[in-house]
Amino acid sequence: MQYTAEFLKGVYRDLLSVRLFEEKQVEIYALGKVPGHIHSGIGEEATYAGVLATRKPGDYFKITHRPVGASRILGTPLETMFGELMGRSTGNARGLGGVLHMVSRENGMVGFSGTLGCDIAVADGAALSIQMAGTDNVSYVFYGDGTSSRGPVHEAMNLAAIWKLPVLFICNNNQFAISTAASYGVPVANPGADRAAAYGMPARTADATDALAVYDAAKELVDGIRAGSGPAVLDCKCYRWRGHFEGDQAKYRDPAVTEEWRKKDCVAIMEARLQEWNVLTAEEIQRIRDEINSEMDQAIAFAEASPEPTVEDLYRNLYAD
Amino acid sequence: MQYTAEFLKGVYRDLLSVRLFEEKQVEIYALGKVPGHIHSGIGEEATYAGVLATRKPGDYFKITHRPVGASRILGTPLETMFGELMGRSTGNARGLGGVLHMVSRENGMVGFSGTLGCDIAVADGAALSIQMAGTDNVSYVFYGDGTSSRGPVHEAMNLAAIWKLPVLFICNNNQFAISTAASYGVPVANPGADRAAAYGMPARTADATDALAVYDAAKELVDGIRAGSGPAVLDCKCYRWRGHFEGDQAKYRDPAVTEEWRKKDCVAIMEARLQEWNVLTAEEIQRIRDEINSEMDQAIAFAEASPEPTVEDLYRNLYAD
Amino acid sequence: MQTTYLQAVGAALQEEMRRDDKVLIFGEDVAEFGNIFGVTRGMLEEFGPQRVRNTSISETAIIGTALGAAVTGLRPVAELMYADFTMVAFSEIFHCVAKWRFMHGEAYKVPLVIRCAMGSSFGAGAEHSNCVESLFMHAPGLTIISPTTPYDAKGLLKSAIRSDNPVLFCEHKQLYQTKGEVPDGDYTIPIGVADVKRPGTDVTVVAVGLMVRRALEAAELLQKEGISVEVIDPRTLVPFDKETVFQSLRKTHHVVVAEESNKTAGIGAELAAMIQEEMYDELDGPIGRVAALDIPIPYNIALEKYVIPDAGRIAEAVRAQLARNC
Amino acid sequence: MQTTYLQAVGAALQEEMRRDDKVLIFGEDVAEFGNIFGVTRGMLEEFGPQRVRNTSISETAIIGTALGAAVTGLRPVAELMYADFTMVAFSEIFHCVAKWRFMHGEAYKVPLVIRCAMGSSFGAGAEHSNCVESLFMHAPGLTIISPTTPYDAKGLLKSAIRSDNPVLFCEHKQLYQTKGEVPDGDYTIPIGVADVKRPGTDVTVVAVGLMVRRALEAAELLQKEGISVEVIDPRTLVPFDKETVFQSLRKTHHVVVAEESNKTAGIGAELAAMIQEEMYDELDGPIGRVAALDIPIPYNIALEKYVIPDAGRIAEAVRAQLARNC
Ligand SMILES: Cc1ncc(C[n+]2csc(CCOP(=O)(O)OP(=O)(O)O)c2C)c(N)n1
Ligand SMILES: Cc1ncc(C[n+]2csc(CCOP(=O)(O)OP(=O)(O)O)c2C)c(N)n1
Ligand SMILES: [Mg+2]
Ligand SMILES: [Mg+2]
Repeated sequence: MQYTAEFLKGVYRDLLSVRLFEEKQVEIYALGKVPGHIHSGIGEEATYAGVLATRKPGDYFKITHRPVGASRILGTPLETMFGELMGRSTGNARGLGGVLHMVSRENGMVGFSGTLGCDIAVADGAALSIQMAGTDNVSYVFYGDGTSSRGPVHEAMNLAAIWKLPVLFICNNNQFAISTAASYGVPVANPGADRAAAYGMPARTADATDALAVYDAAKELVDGIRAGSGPAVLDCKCYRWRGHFEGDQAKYRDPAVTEEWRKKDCVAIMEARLQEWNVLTAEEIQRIRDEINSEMDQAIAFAEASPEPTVEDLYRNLYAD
Repeated sequence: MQYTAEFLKGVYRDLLSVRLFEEKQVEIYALGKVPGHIHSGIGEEATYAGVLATRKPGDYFKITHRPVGASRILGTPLETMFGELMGRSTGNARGLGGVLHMVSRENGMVGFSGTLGCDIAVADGAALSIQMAGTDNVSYVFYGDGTSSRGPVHEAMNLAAIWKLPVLFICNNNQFAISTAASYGVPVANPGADRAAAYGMPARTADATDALAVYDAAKELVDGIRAGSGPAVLDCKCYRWRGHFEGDQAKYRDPAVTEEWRKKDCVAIMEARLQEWNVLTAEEIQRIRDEINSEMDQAIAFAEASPEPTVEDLYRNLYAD
Repeated sequence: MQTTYLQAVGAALQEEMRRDDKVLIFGEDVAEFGNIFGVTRGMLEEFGPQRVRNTSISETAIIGTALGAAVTGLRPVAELMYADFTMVAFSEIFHCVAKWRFMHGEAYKVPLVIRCAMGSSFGAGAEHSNCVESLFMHAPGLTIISPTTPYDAKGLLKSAIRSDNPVLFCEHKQLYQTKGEVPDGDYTIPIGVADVKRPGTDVTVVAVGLMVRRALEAAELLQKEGISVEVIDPRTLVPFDKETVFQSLRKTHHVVVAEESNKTAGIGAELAAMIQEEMYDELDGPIGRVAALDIPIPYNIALEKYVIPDAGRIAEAVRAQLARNC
Repeated sequence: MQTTYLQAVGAALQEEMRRDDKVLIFGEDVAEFGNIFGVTRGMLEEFGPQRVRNTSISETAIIGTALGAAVTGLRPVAELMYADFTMVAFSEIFHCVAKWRFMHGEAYKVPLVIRCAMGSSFGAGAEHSNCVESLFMHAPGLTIISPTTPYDAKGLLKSAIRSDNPVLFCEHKQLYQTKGEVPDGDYTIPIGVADVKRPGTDVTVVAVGLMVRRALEAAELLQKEGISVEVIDPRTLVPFDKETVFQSLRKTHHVVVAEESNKTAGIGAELAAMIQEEMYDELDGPIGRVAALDIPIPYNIALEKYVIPDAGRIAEAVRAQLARNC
């Protein structure tokens, strides 16, 4: 076994904390506790848990609208996450940003734009900061298969390539952009990796039902980036288990295929493996689950008890003083 | 010899008519007869003469800001070209569009945007018309090496690929975007062809100092497109002889390199070859030159004698009735 | 027949596609999915995959393609999922679509319609709630339509599709499920003609989009206070039907403009500036502007509601007009 | 010292880069070439290729990169070659840059400057001559600066670079070669403070950009007719210094707003609407708007000149104001 037990437990905890966050999000949404529209990322957790296992202090991160729970891996406090999700004054943006914007600057997160693709170059900017500082940090930027067809993604990749910026572009290919299958909307098999050559960038593909496979592929690329080889692209293939948004019945796809993919559950795969490798027992797994869930329940209770933002809050973050 | 004499004379005439137009443009600009800013395309004529030798009636064309004389190949009357260039009411846009917009709809030209890249998808739209009509026509779209880094180019290629539109994307790689060398601004050797795989499109590169080499490469791709294989990319490598705009002394590049490229003059190469192949004599070549020049002089005289557009002209083309 | 605004838009598309095979629609998720709001449901089945097409997430290509298709003889209806996304294809709309004919000459015709779903819709946040008309009012060459009833939506969309000029057609998300009388079959409403949605004599309220409904509510409220409000819905912002507004003003001498977008440089800015410039002597006071606060739309719904004007805020502005009379 | 506007902009950049090594500049052709107008000439030599960078033709990446750099501690000055190209990165500016802090919370600071060369410049045509301020005035979160003298350009650019908020800084192409007094060394001009460029008593002209010069010419002309014009240059459009304008208005009771962009939904729309709303009782007549005709900028230079206001047209608008007094 090439990984330490410590490492594996860490990856597992990350994976699980995203899954449980995503499930919790669906749950409280169904209860009417979320004012906005959520996009469940269940089934896609391994992309984040695997890639982010390569991170180190000083790195920067641009995540997406799915799975938003990934912010948790980076250390965003659950209180501000649920606060933001529920539109409360205790959210990181005082409940004004919302479901797409649960982030923490102190953990290296640069923010997110709901206008998909417009924020990819934000990761270039973070990488520019790294390059100017001369450290071996990396700027990680996640985007979707559908988003890969947007122009700003092309521009951001091009600029990262010519400036040799330390950026890892991670395409979370969940095979759909709302109702549009990647097999229709993207003219290549791997929306990330198959486009890397257009910028002279190295690329890898990974099976994102397996967090460790993702980690291995990411590690190879990240090592190169830290060593100064410039940007790279990682393609992570998984499947969106639920509809695009809650309420979407996903009639545009074959339920049998969905069933097949659900069987390749990245959390279950990791749990089976850790038990097989004697890293964790079923009881320990259950304990971790309970721990995470109870942390979340506390955070939700906290958020629910938090005041709504006030009219004064409205203008507070518009301009810096 | 694989080409008919007729064909070769046609290509040569096209090549020369662009060259002479470009020279004339520089000449009258120096005389202060052109109100706007011109971008000389001298040295880049073979891209157009070669590619457009594959055209047939019903095809559509999107040319660029360089060489603008290429519009002549497609049949735009010299009177409307010089009228537009000189800002006169006899221009195709009554002198309101200007140097970048010397086009003719009746010859299949779809127009041009000075906001480079924003018009690439216009060629997709023309191709959509072709696809809906079910003919074997092609929509040709030219763009520059610098423009290849713009987002809308990516979007237009992606959409053309997924809809299998009959588009030929032609990158006129003159190796510079203003002062920025393609070797800096584009992270791949061939800004067109090396990016085609990102859309699953076939591609060719051509030496665009040789109109026939361009023709051969284009022909192969155009035949495929007409047969229904979807879009393709052609890279044409040449060199911008003059500054980006008139007045630019091009201090950002090595004059020795420029000298080397000037020796590979696409017009001279073609003339030498046609004489060698006994297609044209030096006298015939001179006669063709004189013919084209005198046509242009007449057109310039006509344009100069044309009235300036009036205040009434201003609103005439803003809306269709 | 009572139909929803959403059905009315769908019917206009369907009837125009039946009438003219040059009409085709494309955009993100318009095919199988029938657009995320359901507007184009059934179209793929009726008209087939050639005329009802999904695109990739490529808004600049959607607009550029529509332009090229229009210039070469088709009559495309391009869809941008949210009006906010006009901003990712802003140059294509502002520089290209709007000016294409001007820059290239009269041989170039641009019969295209850009449809988009606009406005606030409860928790959609700062990037999915914007109204964009005022931005494009600054782009000469465009026609801009913002219908507010099923009847207007159907009649105006048909006119838009038949127009030889490019049209930005803004459908309000909060109106999709509202109902109204729509006659069966073909009819059109001329572009550039305002509609008096409620006649009145004391104050003219020029309201746009969702604010038409709120202005009507306000008028109802105010009637109880003895104030008679005339509510005018311009329906098309460019060209703007000045005469209908001026006529009303000659009677009321008071104007309030109500819109949903940010106040600064919004629709109300242009309308107020224009009206005071051209009709100063008919005015008994300053033109009131009711608009969203100058802040991005917040996610928190109570604050979203606070930022966007409601009937109460419109009523207040009307009362302020009359208060000046004393 | 007499310097040109172009030199003043260059000096501000240079001094700020010397002062703070977090400041860096990038854009198309800003390095060896020193930008197409020569603004950044010499910067590469002084500050090296890390801090003075060419980009590819990728405006959305220029803005996105600036945003990411700002959020992570740099103070980027991003250049868009022409103001027209703000439209190709419109969403990045409008949705992202402007709202980033609002959407993400106070831990996010966005100290970035977007510089662009703006306005008409003889034959540049419909896509290279636009003024864009009014479009971005509708984007809460931005600061918008349009300086008109070398002195203002230098002092305001320094303030912009030192600001922790995103600034759109519009340099007018026709002003680059104009000269004015600029003190040696460091000074700043506060953002949000208008400047009375010429005091007067009869009519207030609020002029923006190139129109400040034309308004001053008009004032000169009118003086000979015995009309005293006060010319106010807002310098920053957001935040807008209402008080300086209102003070003037309390004296003159007449306002004309002069701008170079299309009239409909331009800067004048907002200013006229705002002034009549807030200062109605001080007005002796409608606020006049002098602006470009509602048409794309034509290539033909005589018509370009016709479309854009000149001193004569401003003078006419001033006379029309006073004609109402009789
Ligand atoms: C510029 C832009 N266009 C369209 C949308 C609407 N939209 C939201 S999510 C989505 C699908 C995105 O697909 P993908 O990138 O694959 O991410 P996924 O939703 O699958 O995680 C679309 C089209 C948007 N938010 N931004
Ligand atoms: C969107 C946009 N950005 C920048 C410019 C300014 N510009 C005009 S020509 C040019 C260089 C274009 O390079 P390339 O595409 O290689 O064409 P070339 O000029 O070499 O023919 C640039 C940057 C523009 N017109 N449009
Ligand atoms: Mg996806
Ligand atoms: Mg080039």
